Amino acid sequence: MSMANAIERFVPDGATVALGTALEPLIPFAAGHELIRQSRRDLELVGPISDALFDQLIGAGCVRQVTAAWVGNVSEGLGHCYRRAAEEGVPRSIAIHDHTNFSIALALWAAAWNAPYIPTRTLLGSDILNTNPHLERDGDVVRVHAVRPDVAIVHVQRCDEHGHAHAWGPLGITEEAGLAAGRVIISCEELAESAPLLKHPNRILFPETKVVAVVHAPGGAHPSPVQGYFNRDHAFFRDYAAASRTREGFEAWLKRWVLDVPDRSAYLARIDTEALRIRE
Amino acid sequence: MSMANAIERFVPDGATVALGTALEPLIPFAAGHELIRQSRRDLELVGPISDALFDQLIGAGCVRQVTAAWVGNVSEGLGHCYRRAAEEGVPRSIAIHDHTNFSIALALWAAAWNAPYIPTRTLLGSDILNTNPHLERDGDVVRVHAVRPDVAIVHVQRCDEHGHAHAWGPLGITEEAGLAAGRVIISCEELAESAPLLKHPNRILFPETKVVAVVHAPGGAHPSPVQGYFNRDHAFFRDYAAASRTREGFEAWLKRWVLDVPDRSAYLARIDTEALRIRE
Amino acid sequence: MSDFTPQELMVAVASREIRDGDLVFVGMRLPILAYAVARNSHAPTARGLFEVGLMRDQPASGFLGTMGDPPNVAGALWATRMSNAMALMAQGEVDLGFIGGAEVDRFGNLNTSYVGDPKKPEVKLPGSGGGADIAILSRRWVTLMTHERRRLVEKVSFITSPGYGDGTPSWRKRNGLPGGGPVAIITTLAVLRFPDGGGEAYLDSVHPGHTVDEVRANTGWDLRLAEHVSETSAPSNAELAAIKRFDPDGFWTRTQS
Amino acid sequence: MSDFTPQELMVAVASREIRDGDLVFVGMRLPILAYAVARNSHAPTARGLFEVGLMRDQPASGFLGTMGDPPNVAGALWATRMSNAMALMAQGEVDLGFIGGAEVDRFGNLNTSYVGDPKKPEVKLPGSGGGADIAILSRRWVTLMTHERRRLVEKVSFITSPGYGDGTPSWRKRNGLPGGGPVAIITTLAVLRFPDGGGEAYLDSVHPGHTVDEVRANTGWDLRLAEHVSETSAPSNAELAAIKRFDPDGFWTRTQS
Repeated sequence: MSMANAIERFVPDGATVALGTALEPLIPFAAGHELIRQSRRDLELVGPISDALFDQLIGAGCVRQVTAAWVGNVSEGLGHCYRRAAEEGVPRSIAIHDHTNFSIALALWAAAWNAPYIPTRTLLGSDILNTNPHLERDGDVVRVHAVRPDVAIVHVQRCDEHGHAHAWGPLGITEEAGLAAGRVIISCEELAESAPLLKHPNRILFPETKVVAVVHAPGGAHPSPVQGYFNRDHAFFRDYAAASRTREGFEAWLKRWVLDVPDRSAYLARIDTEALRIRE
Repeated sequence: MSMANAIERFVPDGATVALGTALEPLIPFAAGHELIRQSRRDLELVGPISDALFDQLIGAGCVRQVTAAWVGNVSEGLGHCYRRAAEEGVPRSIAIHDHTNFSIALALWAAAWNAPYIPTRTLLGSDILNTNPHLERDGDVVRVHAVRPDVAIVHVQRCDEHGHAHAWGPLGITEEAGLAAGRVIISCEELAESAPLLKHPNRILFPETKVVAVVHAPGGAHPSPVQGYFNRDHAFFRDYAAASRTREGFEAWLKRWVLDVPDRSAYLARIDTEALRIRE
Repeated sequence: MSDFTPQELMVAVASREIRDGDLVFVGMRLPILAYAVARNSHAPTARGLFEVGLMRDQPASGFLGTMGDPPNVAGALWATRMSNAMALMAQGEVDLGFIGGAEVDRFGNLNTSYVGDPKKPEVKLPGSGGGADIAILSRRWVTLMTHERRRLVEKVSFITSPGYGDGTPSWRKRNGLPGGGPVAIITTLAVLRFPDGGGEAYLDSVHPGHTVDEVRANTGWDLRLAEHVSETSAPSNAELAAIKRFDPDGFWTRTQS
Repeated sequence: MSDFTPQELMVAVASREIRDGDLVFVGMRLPILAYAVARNSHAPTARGLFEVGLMRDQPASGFLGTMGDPPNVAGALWATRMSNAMALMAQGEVDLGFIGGAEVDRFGNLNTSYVGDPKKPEVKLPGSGGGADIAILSRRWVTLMTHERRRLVEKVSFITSPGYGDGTPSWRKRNGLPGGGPVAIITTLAVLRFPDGGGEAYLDSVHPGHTVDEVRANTGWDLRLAEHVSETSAPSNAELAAIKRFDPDGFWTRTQS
């Protein structure tokens, strides 16, 4: 399935979408950019940290709410679009449900198991309790209420057309996000035959019953790293940070790297992917 | 480390021990038999289902309490030693904390995350709620209180001497049992070099900080199956069920297969392991 | 009649409960065969979920003594933790579950824990395993059992896996049970079913060679009858062939009582 | 003096906080280098736990822009889910954590969320990440920060990652926080420490080339002094060599402000 098709069919306006679930690696930038190109609106983004992708979606006006532990640019610091939205309502105001990394994982496990919440001692003493209504003090614990994404979008190394994915490297909250989600969209470096993947059923990431779309999107995580395939493009993150410092700079960046780009191959044609490729 | 050594050093009388965490496969019978030979007493056994090993430990008088979803003989039915202990206090009476398969998993995840409990809708309407004080009705959910084993004993396919284990096939509650436990003892089919294991860090079962002993125990899960190595010895389970129907029969079985057997190699010398071996 | 054993008939009947496309939480023993039979006939896109931590489409090609046997892993679509399999069921994604029962009552409640006082039981049964989870969380479920008065009882002394509780309307809903409850009790003599929305079991069909009177005499309560009690359809040749393929030595269907 | 940058000194000081055998929850940026330096000198059996879902012994052999970069995975002892790494910390198995801070106050509370009213913030900071988890759950922790009056403030307006709260005795215990709290604030000018059992930060050492007055002038509260304020030990040649090895282009220690 094409990315355009997958996004069009399975991510409606208003959807709650988990993205960037492996933290710094395997961020589905290709899918995120397609959400922007299709002018998706009123999304709720769910994730742990998000290395620049949430910032881009917010800047593009796609986002109604952020439910996350951290939004910015990991090697550079602040997320400038996130700041503008939160501070000035530009391009629109957003609701923010702050989490910690641990609490967003627990919120997704709660949803995966259909538990209303999971109690924890993390968050005790933090003012995050005062700003996120889904984190509730209960005696000597905090109830972390379930967060159930409508869809989780996950980039992996290998997948067959039925959704049997192998991913490796640190996986953050990928497993619980996929299980908690109503459905999963997978983008992959390699679209593989089923047999070699099923030979190692322990490495299959999700049950095929959750996966609604598999998109062959090599380089689809750029500029984030993909274990075994690509290193992180630190300079690209640095350039994005510099460009997005102003609203005008962001808009120019978005035009150049997303809006005027028909699809991922056109994007990749502008990147020296060979310099980033991991050779083992 | 020898199994005798590992059990002697790391499983004291009175310990709470998780065993048989992968359900039917990978049951650490060699470790269990060593517990019996060393006359360990007052153990609390923790597990999901337990295919005959719990029954043997109970019959040998090692057990004070069972915290499990099911105790018997999977292909044959009832656990006769379990019945005698529960019904007649023979060889001693035992406390029983009934669980479901799901709830024992949640109890271990709660312990792993140091959460006091995890709320769930399973168990609603079941009388198990009335007999296990660690399952507590709370409005429209049940609080499954944390179960923290002192030690988890796990049989795996491959492990290095530092505790980096690869296990495959269905794993039941193995991961959460090991994370919840204070320490982990691993018995393995193959004691392997570190490098090939660490080449796939995603497949490492536990952090090395949890593992206190690694025992090379090929065939240590017999008569339970080991993916890639041994099929299940159905006849052995059948013979055990028949023998253990009476107390005398069980004692004769125990003498023959455990007490009069110095170690696992002597035990295996009596089994046609070649007939069970998986050749791929 | 003597072309098939009661177990073979039970497997065939159980397999017919599986609808094409179902995600089936496959229990131990006969349901493993029922899944294999259904997958090879009328339910070619069903999937099996095994609590040990497996999802499959094709049934295992070798004999299974337990769901955790190596042939059940070969070709699996997912080998994982039990709690992940339970997650799907907790989300309502399991269409049909199978539970083995030691005792069942007229409202479909199962006891697999204690006969007599739990503090001093007459019989200590193995316990729930995943039974209570299936009973509470799956969309619909079926139990298989030897038909004896001591097993089909007026009221189980201990509810391990709840059916429709005390049989009052909406008992499951009032008690917060998310799943739909039992739809059939498949025994060695007959098939009992439940009315839509649950309640008390009734006799729906009697296996070939048996009679309504015989069934009622072996049931521990005054068994209601369907308006038209039919004869259970015998296993077809195709069903018997499939059973033979997956239980070649009759471990489950020829040697069990 | 000009042989090293403030960042190199901070890394060296941070690395000395790591004790041999520690399980270290390694934060982003300078702590990644601090772990590498410590592991190569006085803490050869320390282990690093990274919230992205990694455990390591040897530091990564290549440059890391983030903890999730491929060189940090090569040779890892465990690649797993974040919640598994958090599990170890929740159990009290993490000896030392590092947290980056935007603002800190005299009681070691960190704000990385909002400057001003959270409903209409003057500055929206990125948020907790794992910071609050480390602050609450690790046995002891350290923060690193540029030393400016606007960062070291009398009272943070929003506590993202709690230190010693309002500074009253046993504040953490009374509020149920399992971990021990902050032990040091390492800045571009100085090292602040906390009394045993927690409370208010005091100036323990001033970096070479700086003065107590300068530190106090750049601190947003009336900073207490240790009985003997010492000079922070400069990075040794070995420490500088290690830093150079793990940050060859000075990405973290030469080009940052």
